[in-house]
Amino acid sequence: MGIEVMEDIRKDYVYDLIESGKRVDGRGFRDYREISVERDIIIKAEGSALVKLGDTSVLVGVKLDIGEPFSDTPNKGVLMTNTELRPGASPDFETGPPNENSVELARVVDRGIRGSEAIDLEKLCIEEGEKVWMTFIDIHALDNDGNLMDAAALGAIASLLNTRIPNERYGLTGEDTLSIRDTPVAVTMVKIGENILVDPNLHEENAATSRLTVISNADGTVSGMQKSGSEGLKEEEIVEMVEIGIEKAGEIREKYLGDK
Amino acid sequence: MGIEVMEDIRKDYVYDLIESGKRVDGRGFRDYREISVERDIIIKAEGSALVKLGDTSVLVGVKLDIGEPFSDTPNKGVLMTNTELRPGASPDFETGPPNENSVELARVVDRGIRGSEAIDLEKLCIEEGEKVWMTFIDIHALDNDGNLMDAAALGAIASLLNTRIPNERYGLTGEDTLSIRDTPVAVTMVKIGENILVDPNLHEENAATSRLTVISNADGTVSGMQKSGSEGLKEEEIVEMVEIGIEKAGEIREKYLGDK
Amino acid sequence: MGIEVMEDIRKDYVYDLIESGKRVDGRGFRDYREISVERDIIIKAEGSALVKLGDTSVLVGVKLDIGEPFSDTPNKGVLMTNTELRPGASPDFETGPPNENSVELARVVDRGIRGSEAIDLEKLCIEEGEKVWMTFIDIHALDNDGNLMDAAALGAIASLLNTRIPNERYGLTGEDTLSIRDTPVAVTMVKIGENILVDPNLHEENAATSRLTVISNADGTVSGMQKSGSEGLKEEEIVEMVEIGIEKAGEIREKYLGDK
Amino acid sequence: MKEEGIELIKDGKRLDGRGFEELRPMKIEVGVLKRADGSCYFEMGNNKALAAVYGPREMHPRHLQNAKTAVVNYRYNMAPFSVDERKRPGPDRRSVEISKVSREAIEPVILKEYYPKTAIDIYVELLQSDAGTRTAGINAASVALADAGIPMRDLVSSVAVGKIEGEVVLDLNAAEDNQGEADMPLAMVTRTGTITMLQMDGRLTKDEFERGLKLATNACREIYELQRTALIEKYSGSIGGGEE
Amino acid sequence: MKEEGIELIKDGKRLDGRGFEELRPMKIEVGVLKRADGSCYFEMGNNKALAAVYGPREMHPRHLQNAKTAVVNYRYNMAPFSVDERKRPGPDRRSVEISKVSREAIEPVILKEYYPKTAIDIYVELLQSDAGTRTAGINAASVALADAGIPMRDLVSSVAVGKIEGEVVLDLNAAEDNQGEADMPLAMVTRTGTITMLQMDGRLTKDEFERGLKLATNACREIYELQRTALIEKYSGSIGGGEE
Amino acid sequence: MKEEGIELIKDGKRLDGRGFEELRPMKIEVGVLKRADGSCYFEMGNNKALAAVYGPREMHPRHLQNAKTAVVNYRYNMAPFSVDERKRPGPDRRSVEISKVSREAIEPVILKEYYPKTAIDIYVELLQSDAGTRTAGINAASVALADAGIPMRDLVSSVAVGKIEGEVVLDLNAAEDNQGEADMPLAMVTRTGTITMLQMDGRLTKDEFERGLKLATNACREIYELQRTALIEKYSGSIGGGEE
Repeated sequence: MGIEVMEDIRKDYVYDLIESGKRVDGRGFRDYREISVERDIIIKAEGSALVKLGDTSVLVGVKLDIGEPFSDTPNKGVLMTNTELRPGASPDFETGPPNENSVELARVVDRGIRGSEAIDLEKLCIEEGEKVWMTFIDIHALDNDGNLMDAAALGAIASLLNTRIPNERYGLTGEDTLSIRDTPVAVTMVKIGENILVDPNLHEENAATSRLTVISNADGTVSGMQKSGSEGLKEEEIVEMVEIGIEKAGEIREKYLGDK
Repeated sequence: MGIEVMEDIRKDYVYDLIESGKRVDGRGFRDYREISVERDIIIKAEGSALVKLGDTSVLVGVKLDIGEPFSDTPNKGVLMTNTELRPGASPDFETGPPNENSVELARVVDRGIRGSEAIDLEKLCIEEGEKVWMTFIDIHALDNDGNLMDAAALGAIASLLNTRIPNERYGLTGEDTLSIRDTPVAVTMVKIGENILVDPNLHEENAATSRLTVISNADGTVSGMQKSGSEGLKEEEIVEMVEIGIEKAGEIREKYLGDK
Repeated sequence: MGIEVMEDIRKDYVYDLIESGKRVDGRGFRDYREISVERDIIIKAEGSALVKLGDTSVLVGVKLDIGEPFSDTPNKGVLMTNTELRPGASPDFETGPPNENSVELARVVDRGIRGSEAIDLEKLCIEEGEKVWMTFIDIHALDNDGNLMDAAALGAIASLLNTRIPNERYGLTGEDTLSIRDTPVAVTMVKIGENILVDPNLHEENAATSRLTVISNADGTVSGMQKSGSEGLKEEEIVEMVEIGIEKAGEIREKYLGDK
Repeated sequence: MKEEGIELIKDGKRLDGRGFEELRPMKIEVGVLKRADGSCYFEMGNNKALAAVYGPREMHPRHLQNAKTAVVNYRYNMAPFSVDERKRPGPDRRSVEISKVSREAIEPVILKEYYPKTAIDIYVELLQSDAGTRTAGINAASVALADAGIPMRDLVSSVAVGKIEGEVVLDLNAAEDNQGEADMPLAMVTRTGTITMLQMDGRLTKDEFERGLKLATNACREIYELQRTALIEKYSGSIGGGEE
Repeated sequence: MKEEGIELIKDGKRLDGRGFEELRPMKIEVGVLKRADGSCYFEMGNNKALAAVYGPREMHPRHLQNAKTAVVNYRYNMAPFSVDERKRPGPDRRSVEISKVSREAIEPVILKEYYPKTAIDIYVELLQSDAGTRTAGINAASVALADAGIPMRDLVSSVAVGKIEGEVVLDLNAAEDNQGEADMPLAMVTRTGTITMLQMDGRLTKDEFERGLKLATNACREIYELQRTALIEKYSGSIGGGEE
Repeated sequence: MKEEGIELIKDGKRLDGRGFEELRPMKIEVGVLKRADGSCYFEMGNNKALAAVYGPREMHPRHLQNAKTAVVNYRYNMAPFSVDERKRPGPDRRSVEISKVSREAIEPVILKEYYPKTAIDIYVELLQSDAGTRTAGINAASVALADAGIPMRDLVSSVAVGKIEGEVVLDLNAAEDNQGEADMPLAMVTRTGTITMLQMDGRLTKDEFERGLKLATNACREIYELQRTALIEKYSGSIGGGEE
């Protein structure tokens, strides 16, 4: 009860502030929080990145194993994306099997990478129909202060860019780096009142009733979208959000994925 | 509470009516509700049938896959029967893994088919010890107004009669139809008071304390039985029920499985 | 509520008695309850033993199957130890997947056997990298009156000593007995007040706040230890307990595993 | 997503003879189940979706109740025999996600505040699947909710657009989806033009996206009319029921 | 069901020397467990079944309580080492069904209305299995319930009949069951002649069925006497316990 | 446990240059997470452990509450990418056991009686693993509890000793653990000298065991000083926080 009342007061506060043109942490509506991307911090992983958006913190690790290809794509490696919303990262996360939010997060990140064809899966075939590289992208949420989606997607592509293929572990030879052909970047926006805000922090996420993630590529094409939340968006709002998404993705790509 | 009281009143009503020689829907004690069997309505399935007993509605689909035989029957195909009491079919069905009623339903249908040796499993062997056809009978309850058992069993044999072996999908040649050697038909009866009723509807199922399913074959032999419910049956009642079961099965077989 | 009060009274009673130098069942602090070990009572198992410590009763069965070795030990058989704290054995045991107590029990028994290298796993290799004997030790708790750990560990090694390799079942030839090189024996002690007691019965287990299991071998070396419980132990207490453990293990080994 | 395969477009027509902006044939039946409070059978090409609605009814377990509104549950499920290769029964990650976005597609029109502490349960069964199953399911669910008498602001209509051989086209079937370059399912509240579901995968330019958006919203209006008509027929039938 | 194999009948006798209408040797021990409220160890040929009963005790979770009667739970479980090929621990579909029919076999004799809102939990462990395990389990459970002092109308007794090489015979062992043509387990309340479990698979003519039914019900009466005797011995033992 | 492999000791030094009684380099950061009530990042060689503490907070489900004390939960989890071969997500038997002994290692110092009916939840994530992960986790958890302001009697410190090539040495790394002859993780409350966790596998003589015990308890005292220092720095930083 008391908790619910506090929740409502906080939502109202966030709402009123935004209506007056301000955000709780002083940012502009189109500004991200401070972003940091540290790569290769887990030596046991083939690739890894710790991404922070303000106080939100996500660790992504990429592991490669050898396995069998799917029967309908015998000459392609397999990509698997998995999210763990670890209970340490938020009082709202629980132990147990992945819930719908965690499944959605993994699948949206996965589709962004697949849609952009960022990984050349054919190069991950070792022996057609028999042996391929299984690429596991594991998204480990450490601290959730809002917008895990963008942090996860950025961590995924940043990890992939540095992933080494562990040929030696399996007695193989061959290229040691993944062939990455594009750099999909996710930009999430929420609508609060009539305002569109990028990179919502936790209070904004709670106050918003709808959210749109737009994943776009180096050439400005879109390779993933996902609306969520209990209210709808107008057609023209979506068009505007896609524009913002492409623009902000370009900025992030240049600054944090620039060494590619 | 209110619900329980209503439940009791309804049971009493059903009971009193039957004691006076009548059923809630006006049928005779030995009459089935209107039966309909529509076959081949799911083109994605190798065989299918939609069976209705009055308002009870069950969709059965048969799928064939290639798999390994069991090690003790290397020259036989594998038969698997599965039931899903989908939560849309009844307010009493819940989401989650199959409960005991759903497991029992699948296993009784399965035993009826196995006991009659309706499917020649040896004809489903592709390569001894290596590759056989896995035959999956999936029973999907759509609307439960009582006696899912008979609807499911009838749907299963009706589907099997029309099942095509998907040789082409797996690049094989061979016979395209299943070899069906018998047509087991299930007849379920309940005891209410001292009366035996066939094809109980939902209200009768709830009012009854014991139930017997008798599965019998074209030659009048029995290939499956299952008593359920929280009360027992007398020996002579069971003998009578087996007789009724064989007779009713003959009528159903002739009318709905006649084109075999 | 009432139950909790009774629990406290019982704990106090056990505690006071022990402080006065006595145990509820009249034993000395270093005495085991009556031990019985019946071997080969399950003909379907490759090896089996029913162990009783007073009213505590555990049935252990060993089964051998053929399977693949782990990729990092291609020339070794596989050992798996599993515990089922069956709900019939205690009002405190519940149905469902193994809980932490049951997992701990299995893993401690398993480590004792592994640490002592009691089984020569290399002799369980049939075809390097392809086929090995999988040895399953299944610990089935029948009646829990305390100290399941020692009963389980004793049952495990007693079963292994008589295990026959079922070569004929798989059309193989070869040695028919497991090669057992050592006989690890577990001795569990609890601390109540300042007293150390071996082989706690159920009341003592409940009254104790810490427990130590020491698994030792024929040569007096230690091959497993596990402290549990919500309180700690002093360094000198542990040293004393290890001494007691080794001594009691020797007595049990001689008396119950002597025919090896 | 892109795979070598057959030609999907020939002489400006699609494999099944449709134009680029043409929906597959649809069929709607209202109130097809006895036990459910509301139900709808919806065909969209070869998709066969069955929606059953229960509620408002008591919410279990209680600690999941919402003191202010009804809780809406949506369970999307594919029958094992609905696809070429048998689907293992039980929820998988795909159906968990589809259930979530479908619930969010429908929730905005339900007047949940009328029934605090209750549950409104929507069960959607895909009996046969041919791409676009989530949109067929949402169309069915929306009508089933109305059939159950749940107070709603409006119906929700849903369809996907996609891109095949460089063209933005409406309502992909499975052959098109397997070889297609992009897929974008969408749901809309027609009267207000509010979009309540939007997903996309594959690759689209901004222009293609905007074209697709227009195409889909127009098609939703078409579907909306069919949904309304089916409900009106059922409704008028039940009013005049005695005389039939 | 039918498999090529060894000859099961020779000179009118079965492989283990029994006649057609002969039960396997049985052994009953009552009250073998300390912790359980009632218990029974029951051997039927090579089947070794152990039943433990707890209750009437508080029912958890509460929402499963029945306001008018006790709830009876029955859990049938096979030990991993009870069969030739190790059984993976945990319930499978077979044990779920057997638990259900076994509970229904036992429930009719329990005076459940004496203990509303409580649970009576019956746990049956098959330590060794040789066909007919569910019947051995029911025989054990029935005695264990009596040992627990649960008020009962009567004991329940159980046995299977089957058909091997064309003959209807009593109480199949595993070799017979594997090659047999039919199997029909049954449970009965002897005093009233009420049959509380009946299952059948394989193939039987109506005549064979009736013959089997007669055979099984007669054998249940035999088993009933053994169960009674075992309980009486235990009971008289406990009355005279001080003097032993 | 013993495997053929590389030489682990050369000229009285271990592979990574350490002496027999030398700990790996450690790094402690306190209060690294925003959402958790207390947190600690702890490196021990190549182990990277992150502990988050929540509580005292309401205990769910209620029937697990303890009327007299707080309930302490401890969840040890390895990230899928923390090891050479990817670990499947979710708890396995190893992590269930480690969670139990780690909880018991920590529980004795928590003043649980201050917060009846509540839960204190400790989540330990192993982001990178190099043998001794449970000890790194306990060290992290202990500091995170203090950071959360949970009243404690003292900190708990933890380290393992092992035996390689016949020598009893401190704090094995993965290479040593894989080829080692014994491993003995231990946790201690330094001020009272109470040992709250002790496990052992492999094979040790009684003398080796006693030597290892001494080695480990001394090392715990070393770790304790590092833990204290890290907390004091954080605490003095927060007192002087305004002036920073």
